[in-house]
Amino acid sequence: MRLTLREVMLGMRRSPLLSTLSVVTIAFSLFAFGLFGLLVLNVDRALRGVEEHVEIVAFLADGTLPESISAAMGDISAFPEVARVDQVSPEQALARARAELPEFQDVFDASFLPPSLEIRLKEGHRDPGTVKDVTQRIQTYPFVDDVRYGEDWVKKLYDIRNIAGAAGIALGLLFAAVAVIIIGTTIRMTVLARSREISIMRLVGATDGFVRLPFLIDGFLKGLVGGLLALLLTWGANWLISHNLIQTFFFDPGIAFLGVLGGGIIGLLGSALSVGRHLRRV
Amino acid sequence: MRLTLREVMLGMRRSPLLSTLSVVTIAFSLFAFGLFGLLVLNVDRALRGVEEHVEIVAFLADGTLPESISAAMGDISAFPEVARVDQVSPEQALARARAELPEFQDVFDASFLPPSLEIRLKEGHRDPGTVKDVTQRIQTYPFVDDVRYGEDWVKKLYDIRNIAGAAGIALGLLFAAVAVIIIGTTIRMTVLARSREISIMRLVGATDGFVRLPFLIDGFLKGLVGGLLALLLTWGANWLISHNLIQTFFFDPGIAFLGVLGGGIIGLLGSALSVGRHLRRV
Amino acid sequence: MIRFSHVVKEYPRTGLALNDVTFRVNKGEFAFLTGPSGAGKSTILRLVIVEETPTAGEVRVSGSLTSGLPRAEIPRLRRRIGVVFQDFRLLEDRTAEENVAFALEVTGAPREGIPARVSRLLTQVGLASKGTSYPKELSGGEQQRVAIARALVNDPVLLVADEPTGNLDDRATRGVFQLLRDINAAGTAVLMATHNLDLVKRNTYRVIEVNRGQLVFDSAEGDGGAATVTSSTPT
Amino acid sequence: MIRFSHVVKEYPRTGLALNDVTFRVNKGEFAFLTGPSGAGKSTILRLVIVEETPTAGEVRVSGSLTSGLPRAEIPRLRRRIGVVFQDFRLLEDRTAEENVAFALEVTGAPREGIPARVSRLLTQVGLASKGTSYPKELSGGEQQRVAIARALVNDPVLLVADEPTGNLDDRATRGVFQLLRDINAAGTAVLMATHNLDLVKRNTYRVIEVNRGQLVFDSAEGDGGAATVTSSTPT
Ligand SMILES: Nc1ncnc2c1ncn2[C@@H]1O[C@H](COP(=O)(O)OP(=O)(O)OP(=O)(O)O)[C@@H](O)[C@H]1O
Ligand SMILES: Nc1ncnc2c1ncn2[C@@H]1O[C@H](COP(=O)(O)OP(=O)(O)OP(=O)(O)O)[C@@H](O)[C@H]1O
Ligand SMILES: [Mg+2]
Ligand SMILES: [Mg+2]
Repeated sequence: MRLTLREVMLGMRRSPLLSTLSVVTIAFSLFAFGLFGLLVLNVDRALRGVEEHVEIVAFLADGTLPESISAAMGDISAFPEVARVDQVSPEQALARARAELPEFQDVFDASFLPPSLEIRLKEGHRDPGTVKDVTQRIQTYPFVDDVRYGEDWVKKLYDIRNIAGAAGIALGLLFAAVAVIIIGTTIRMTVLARSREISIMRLVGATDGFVRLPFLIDGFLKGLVGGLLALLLTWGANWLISHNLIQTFFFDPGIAFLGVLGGGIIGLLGSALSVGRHLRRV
Repeated sequence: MRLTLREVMLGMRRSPLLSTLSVVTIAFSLFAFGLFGLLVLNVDRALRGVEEHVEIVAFLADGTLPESISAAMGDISAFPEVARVDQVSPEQALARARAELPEFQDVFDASFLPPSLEIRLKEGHRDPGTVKDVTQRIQTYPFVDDVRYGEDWVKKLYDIRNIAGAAGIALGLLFAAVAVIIIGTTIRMTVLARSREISIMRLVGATDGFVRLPFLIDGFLKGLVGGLLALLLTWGANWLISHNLIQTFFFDPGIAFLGVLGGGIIGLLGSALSVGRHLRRV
Repeated sequence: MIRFSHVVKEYPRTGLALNDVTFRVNKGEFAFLTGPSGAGKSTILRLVIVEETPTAGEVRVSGSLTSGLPRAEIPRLRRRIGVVFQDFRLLEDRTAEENVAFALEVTGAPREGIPARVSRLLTQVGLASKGTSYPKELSGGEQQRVAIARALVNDPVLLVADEPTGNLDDRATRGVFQLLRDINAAGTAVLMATHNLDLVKRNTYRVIEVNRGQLVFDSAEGDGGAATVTSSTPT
Repeated sequence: MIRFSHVVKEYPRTGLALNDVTFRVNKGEFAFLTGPSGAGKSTILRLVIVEETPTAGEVRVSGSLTSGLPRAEIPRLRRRIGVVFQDFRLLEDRTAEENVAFALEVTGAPREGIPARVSRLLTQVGLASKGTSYPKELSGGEQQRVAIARALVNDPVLLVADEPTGNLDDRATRGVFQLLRDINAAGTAVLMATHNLDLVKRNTYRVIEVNRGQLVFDSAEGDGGAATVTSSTPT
């Protein structure tokens, strides 16, 4: 083992250029991966923020008794999917309209608006199916005139989220593949550059394992260092964006650690694949 | 020249692996660049679509004479920045409100809403400065009660556009730098792999130019092929997104051609830098 | 130790390099392998160290048939053979000392003993002062002597040397040859390809001569073929 | 042709390889360079082809001082010198023919004449049938002969050969030496480093001997120093 570690150190000391380039390539590949990861993370967070506004509005018939309303609010609060139920008076509705549409700036008489209940759903129950289901149950109250839940809007929101997720995963996988290819390439080149040495080692009696191990460790270490560098770069990019453009979120420490470890594993994999294939031919 | 071309062919035939890898690396780098380019292009187009909705609304005082309104509309239409002026009656305003806010579903009496004029600006005059300027001029009409142009909204729109542009350019430059580094690396490795050959060539009397030229041509050709591949990949990605997710736009043929040529130039540059530096040391 | 029976070696593009070569070298024997340039000497040695396998016929080294030898067995066989290559094949990124030590390290020899053994051998080939030089900092003859030291360092049971004195002056040649004789006297079989006819003539060792891929002379056959015919126990 | 005055060569890690070496080789002269392994023979030849420059003293080749020679002038000088390297230095990715042709191509020789010249030279070194083989498909002696053919192909005014017969049998050695004599007879100066004392003794050519970096014997000095002292016109 000590012998192997010495071999690894020797290899790095002897081809500092190739080593540096391997690390930089791995770092940049993972950095690209990290940027897309950040994009997906932040789009997802932003969408979750919007999703919180998914709500069902039940318009009440004129002259409904306050007691009926209270009873209904209690009932509805008890639905397992429901997070909160609020009553909205005509005045509150008008105030909101005045804030949202400029035409209502000069309107102050709220009597033409109906009172309503606003129902917010719990997280995890905001998909179009559940919303529709809850809507139908609310519709059974006799004093409920009409229920609206913005079918189109809810559906569109979910579409965007799914598209962003799919695009993120697709691009992420693409970049991971590119990273593996580039790393494999770099290591293949190292192996090629050392193919004469490797064949001499074998001719004086070195086993495949003896020849391979330093490459594996080397690949793993370079992957780790590359991963760390990528983390630093990604963090820097995030810091720049956060401080100059818009507030963004960064990965959890756990995920960041997994990413660095992933770098190591990609390096190991690239080494294993390209050394293994090459040794068979030397 | 024929000799040089033969050298280039020889080089490619002899290290097909290294050649393929160079081309693939260049292709992937430019592909990453292309993806970000597409993103910027499409965000920009999308923003331009939203920008078309920038409008100024002038609320008219009760009892304004139709003749005054027509005259004002003529005047305002003649402003060089203005594209169109429309009159919006209280009924139209209510219809719009009913579509946008669920509370108005059951409201049919429009008399409480004021009539208004809607002014759309020409392309290129939708920046916050111009909008504010036009707004002030419209405010001078005595029968105009109030003018709204969504200051916040217009500013936010421009912010988003600028942020997206800046982020796109920053990321694009980053990826271009990565591409140059990776290409330089690949070519450096080719040079390193052939350093023994190069030193022998020099020892039997080859000039630097004789040794360098095949590398330059090689780099340029690989860059071109890589660029073409990247164009194909980007086009493919765009096709997939267009057909499965959302309608997107692709680069103009001119820009695409420039991109491929850019690949060639990057390849040439990478070769020149790394061969030149290496030759000095052989 | 080495047994070739009707060995044919055909290279992909250049055709027959060996044609029906049969001979054996016994344990502890010393044999010269001579013949003009391109005769097939190096090819015979490459077959012995399993760098190549025969196209037809059998090569047995220390009892194992090289043709079907599992990949994992090859290093084990090579560790018992010392090899001096015609083109030296030193590891470019290691010093003379490290090159010699490497042959010991791959065998898993205990680390403590290595430096002493390495420096003893470098002294024996006259390179005591060049231990920390890299191959490209050594003259042709010095590189050749590092290769010889590497071949001898782990006391092989068989030494295979391809033109080990081609870059040496007469004095160095005598020194190296004395080393080979000593190791042979200690029980190691030696097969040495050489063009140095002086060396061959001055000694009474067995001579195997090849020409155009064929075995044309074997001094052991001449004196009754004792070594190759009489004994039929596997070596 | 070649003129060393008080040349000192010190390598970064190994110290002095040449110490105050002075000699000259005239146009059309033939000189052997001998000495034990590590004496500095290859170093002298490397100084002649400007692969190295002296640490102190002057080396002049065909009139030019090599020390301050502009980078662009070096190829021009080298094209007039044929070189056989001790380790051959063939281009691995070119066939024997292409290796020999390369030395002509870099000089910008007209393409039509190249194949004929190349195949004539390969025939002269006895490799007519190996023209399309790559170096690794050639035996040691065959590679050496390709290197010799390459050195001779563009009729150099000076031939520098480092141990050009180390991997050759006697017959091939005689053939190659005859070639060198022929080219010398046609006016090319030859400086040949060798360990083959037979060859040196059998001929009456000048002998320069180095040992531990110092010039210890020069037969031209012995017979009155005619070549090195009398004439002082620049060569
Ligand atoms: N790897 C190879 N591929 C194809 N042909 C080869 C290969 N190695 C050797 N040859 C050919 O086989 C023949 C014998 O080569 P070998 O190296 O055994 O000769 P040798 O006796 O060692 O010669 P020398 O004394 O010059 O080293 C030669 O003609 C050579 O060209
Ligand atoms: N590139 C180098 N760097 C450092 N030292 C070197 C280098 N080349 C040669 N030497 C040293 O200089 C000395 C002379 O080497 P040179 O190659 O000139 O010897 P030589 O006379 O050609 O020997 P041989 O007959 O063995 O080829 C040797 O001791 C060698 O170790
Ligand atoms: Mg040989
Ligand atoms: Mg030498």
